[in-house]
Amino acid sequence: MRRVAITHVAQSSGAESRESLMDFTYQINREILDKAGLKREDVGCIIAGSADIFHSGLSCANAFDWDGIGAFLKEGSRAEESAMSFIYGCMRILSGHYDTVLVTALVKGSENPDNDPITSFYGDPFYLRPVGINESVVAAMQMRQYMERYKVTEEQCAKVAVKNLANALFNPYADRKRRVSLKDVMSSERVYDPLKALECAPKSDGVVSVLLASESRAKKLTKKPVWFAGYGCSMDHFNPGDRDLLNGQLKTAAAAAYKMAGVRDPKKKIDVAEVCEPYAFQELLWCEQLGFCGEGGGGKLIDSGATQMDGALPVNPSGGVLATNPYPARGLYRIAEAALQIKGEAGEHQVGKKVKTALAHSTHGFGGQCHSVVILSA
Amino acid sequence: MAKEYRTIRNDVALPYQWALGKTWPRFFDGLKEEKIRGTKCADCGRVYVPARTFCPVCFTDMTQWVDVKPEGKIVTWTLVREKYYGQVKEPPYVVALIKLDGADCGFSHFIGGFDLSDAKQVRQKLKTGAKVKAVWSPEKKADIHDIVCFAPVK
Amino acid sequence: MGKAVAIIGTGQTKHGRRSDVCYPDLVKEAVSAALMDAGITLKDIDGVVLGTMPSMMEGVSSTHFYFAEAMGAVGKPVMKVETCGSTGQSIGHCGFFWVASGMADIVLVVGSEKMSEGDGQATMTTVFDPFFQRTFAAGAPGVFTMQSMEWMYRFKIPEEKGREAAAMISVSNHDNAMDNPYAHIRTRVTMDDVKNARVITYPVRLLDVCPASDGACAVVFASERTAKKICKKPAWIKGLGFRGEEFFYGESDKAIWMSATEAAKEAYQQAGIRNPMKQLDVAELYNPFTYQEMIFYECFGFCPRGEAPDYVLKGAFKKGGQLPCCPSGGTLCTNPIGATGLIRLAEAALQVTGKAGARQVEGAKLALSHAMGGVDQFNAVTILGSKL
Amino acid sequence: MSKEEYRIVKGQVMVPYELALGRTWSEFYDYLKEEKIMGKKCGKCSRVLVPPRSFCPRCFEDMDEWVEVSQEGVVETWVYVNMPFFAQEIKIPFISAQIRLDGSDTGFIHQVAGIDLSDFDSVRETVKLGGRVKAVWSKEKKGNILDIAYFEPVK
Repeated sequence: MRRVAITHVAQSSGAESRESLMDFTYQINREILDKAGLKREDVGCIIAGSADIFHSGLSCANAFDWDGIGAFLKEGSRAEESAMSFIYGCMRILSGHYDTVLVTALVKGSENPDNDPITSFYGDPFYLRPVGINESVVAAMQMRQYMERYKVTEEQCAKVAVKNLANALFNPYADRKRRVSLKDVMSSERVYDPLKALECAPKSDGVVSVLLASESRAKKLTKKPVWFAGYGCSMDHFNPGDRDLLNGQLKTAAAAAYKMAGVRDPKKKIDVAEVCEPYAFQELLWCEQLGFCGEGGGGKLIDSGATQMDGALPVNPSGGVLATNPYPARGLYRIAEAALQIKGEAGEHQVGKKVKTALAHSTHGFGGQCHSVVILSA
Repeated sequence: MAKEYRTIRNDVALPYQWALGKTWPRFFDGLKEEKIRGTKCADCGRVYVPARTFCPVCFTDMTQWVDVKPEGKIVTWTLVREKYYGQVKEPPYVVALIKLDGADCGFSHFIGGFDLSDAKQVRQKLKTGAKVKAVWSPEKKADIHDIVCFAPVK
Repeated sequence: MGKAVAIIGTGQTKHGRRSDVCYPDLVKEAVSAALMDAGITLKDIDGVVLGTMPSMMEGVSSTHFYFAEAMGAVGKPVMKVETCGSTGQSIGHCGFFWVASGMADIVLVVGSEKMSEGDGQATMTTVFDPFFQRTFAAGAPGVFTMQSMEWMYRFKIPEEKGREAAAMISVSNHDNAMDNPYAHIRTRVTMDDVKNARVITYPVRLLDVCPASDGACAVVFASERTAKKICKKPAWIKGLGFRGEEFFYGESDKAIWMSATEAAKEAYQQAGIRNPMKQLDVAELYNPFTYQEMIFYECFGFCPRGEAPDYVLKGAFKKGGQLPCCPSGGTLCTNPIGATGLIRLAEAALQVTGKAGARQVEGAKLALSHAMGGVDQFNAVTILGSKL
Repeated sequence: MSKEEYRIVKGQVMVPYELALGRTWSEFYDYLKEEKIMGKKCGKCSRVLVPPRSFCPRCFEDMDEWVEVSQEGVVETWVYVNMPFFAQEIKIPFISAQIRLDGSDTGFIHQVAGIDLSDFDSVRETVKLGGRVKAVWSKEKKGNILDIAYFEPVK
């Protein structure tokens, strides 16, 4: 099999931008091409990651995206979620048809309504939407089950927000920058009881690009290629009532990714993880399902300090989605951050240990209906 | 202007007419008669509510109709206090997954019929596994709101 | 070119106004048909690709969630790929690359639309930017009329001649649809019917325009090894290309239409096609408007620029002509947008495998399929062949 | 069962967005207020783009040079719109046109008006492909594209 590497990464801040969406996109893709010393013409193919409903009311998102990503008269496509865009980019190179692919995900949350009304449109118009189902509602129901079934405490869930927002202070690209205490989180508004306001991700802007290259090309483009080692994705049932919300498809997605990457013991092998946690407790649940601890062990995991920036298995040193949530782009942000950790270029939020293998995770849909896991290696 | 830089409003408002297909009208007609109808899979034996045309697990057609009880147990719930654009109703309200007696999956609906203004009291009252039963709307339109909500059974 | 990939099965719904089914059930109808055609079950599928028009079309967003079961994707990896009207071809391309990458052996590709549930023209209007152009947008017909007028003016095509040729295209597409059991519009029309039909946007009349359809299509892609093992007559993917132009209408020349020209050029190069008119046996173009079909003939090198009407009037693209186009009745008679480009691909696969029934072009071995999207912004082409 | 008997549910979806214009487009609208149509010129390919961009989509380079283009131009193509659409902004019938303003290298989309639009045949006599049109300004400027009220045929 051919190999694919991430050679370069560029990302915008998650804070509100006053640029038009088109210019906002252009600036990041201009930056990544400059970093790589490439011209637009040199890139084999460009894949966008954007979702119509999160796209400022401009439908057929790729139409508006096309100029800013630099795809005029180029081969290209678009996937609706950015981890999917990344995988599609890898496929294009693995197929042998392309040596370089630019993958760009973009959104301006500041131009969109809140995420809750938007995600309510995931629901069918007959059963789920009319009874107020949206992503936060299902997450809150999932959290209650999680705490009851495994005796994980509200404080343990809240600690995730404390940790990730602290990490975000060292990430120049983070949106929500504010040191919060456990008390702050616990006393923040119970927006979807038991979910509290500081346990829910904000709505951010964000453009992020990664340049992918085949092995021979990557070695010419950079001294530190980050290799794509494994991938898994799995879709769950649509109706939350048809599933066990605590036993979804992340295990399946992770197993596929670990198998492809040859990871037998994720606890030992994974040096750092960027996990998609739009709701604080989800980081704990996802960590269990990624095999970082046993079933129901998420509470103890956060208590142990292992997932702190200087811990044995740092999770979300970037501050994660709780700090920065450019919804359809957040998956590619996780991948980009994981790549930066391997390159040793994460700056102030570079983790203490040496990173050889990193995991990036993305999820979207009610209660994590769809999960993607990507393994990167040095 | 609310923002300190120049913007334009871009409201997307569109009309729809969604087809219910062959299975769902029968389910909604059931609600009109204060019955909750599910379909049973001949292969795996699971009963699904709302009814479906095919089994989501086995991918085979379901033709057998089964009435389930208009009461069941709370699987999980949340008290919604957040306000947002286009919300289905004014907070506070409770959304829950309810396992109806005779069904093999969770059913999403509201829980109500008591004072929701105090979150602490709501938490004391609503426990996972607690029994609830359907409160029917006096006026029926053959849609999901024919059930107003589920109320705790004393 | 890398690993070979084949299409081993296709399935379509009966297209039209399908108020008899809810949206997920419509999708399942196509998926079940494709599985049966390929002789496989859901267990054999390694991944699923879905594409539709934007969420505004039917008012449910991110439908890969809603269709999880209908497309048999539970427990499987999913890709949601969308490029406006060219979605149907783009998801086919994704299916191709997924298998060609070696990360999957069999991939199911699903495209769907249920246009009767939304307002198609209003949805299309939201593709235009709200800064400069939406104010003047008149849905798809407005744009395609502007393009057709520009093209006729550029190449000095007399209005009468253009009208005559466009009418002939409408008549032959409608005739062809009579042979296609899945087609939405199945009525014969005469030249006079077309020429006297109600004006939509002059000179485009009602019978120059596609319908708004409900429908779904599913196509199964497989690796060379598997295709040879389980399929008697696979359709091999010989070449593919996708190109897009600038977003703002008017920035690039739509009478020459670089995206269409370059997408075909790319696909031809991969497929080793130098003389498309001679080498291709059949073409399934994405032709929502009769006049526009002629521009495609020119972009795809079927005839010199400005001469498409002459070729049409000679009958070059009719059934039995030099290069039969849209034997299925085309987009002009069936247009569930998210599925339409994939239907073109499925129809091309049926043609090169001799499975197209009454619409079969005798002995077809090499076929072109195509889709167009955005405000005349995107074009995608896939070439299929009967031989590896 | 006849088709009418199939049940449908009617509904509306309304999603509000608010978009940033960014610097380039804000300035373009400011110029419109002064009754100037400004484009941006690419330093590399020398094309002048109207509406302006902060970057050239083909060369993918920043565009810094503002250039005023003529308020007159040539009709490259047009369409007579006489069918109603949901949420249409302009009352039908209207003419949507692609106009190549003198001094620019792109087609500019706007409307042609200022003539009797009720009779299509007489419209065809007045509005011609390749014909010249010029901008007519709105008295009241709102900072949107209709600050140019319309383009009218040059006699």
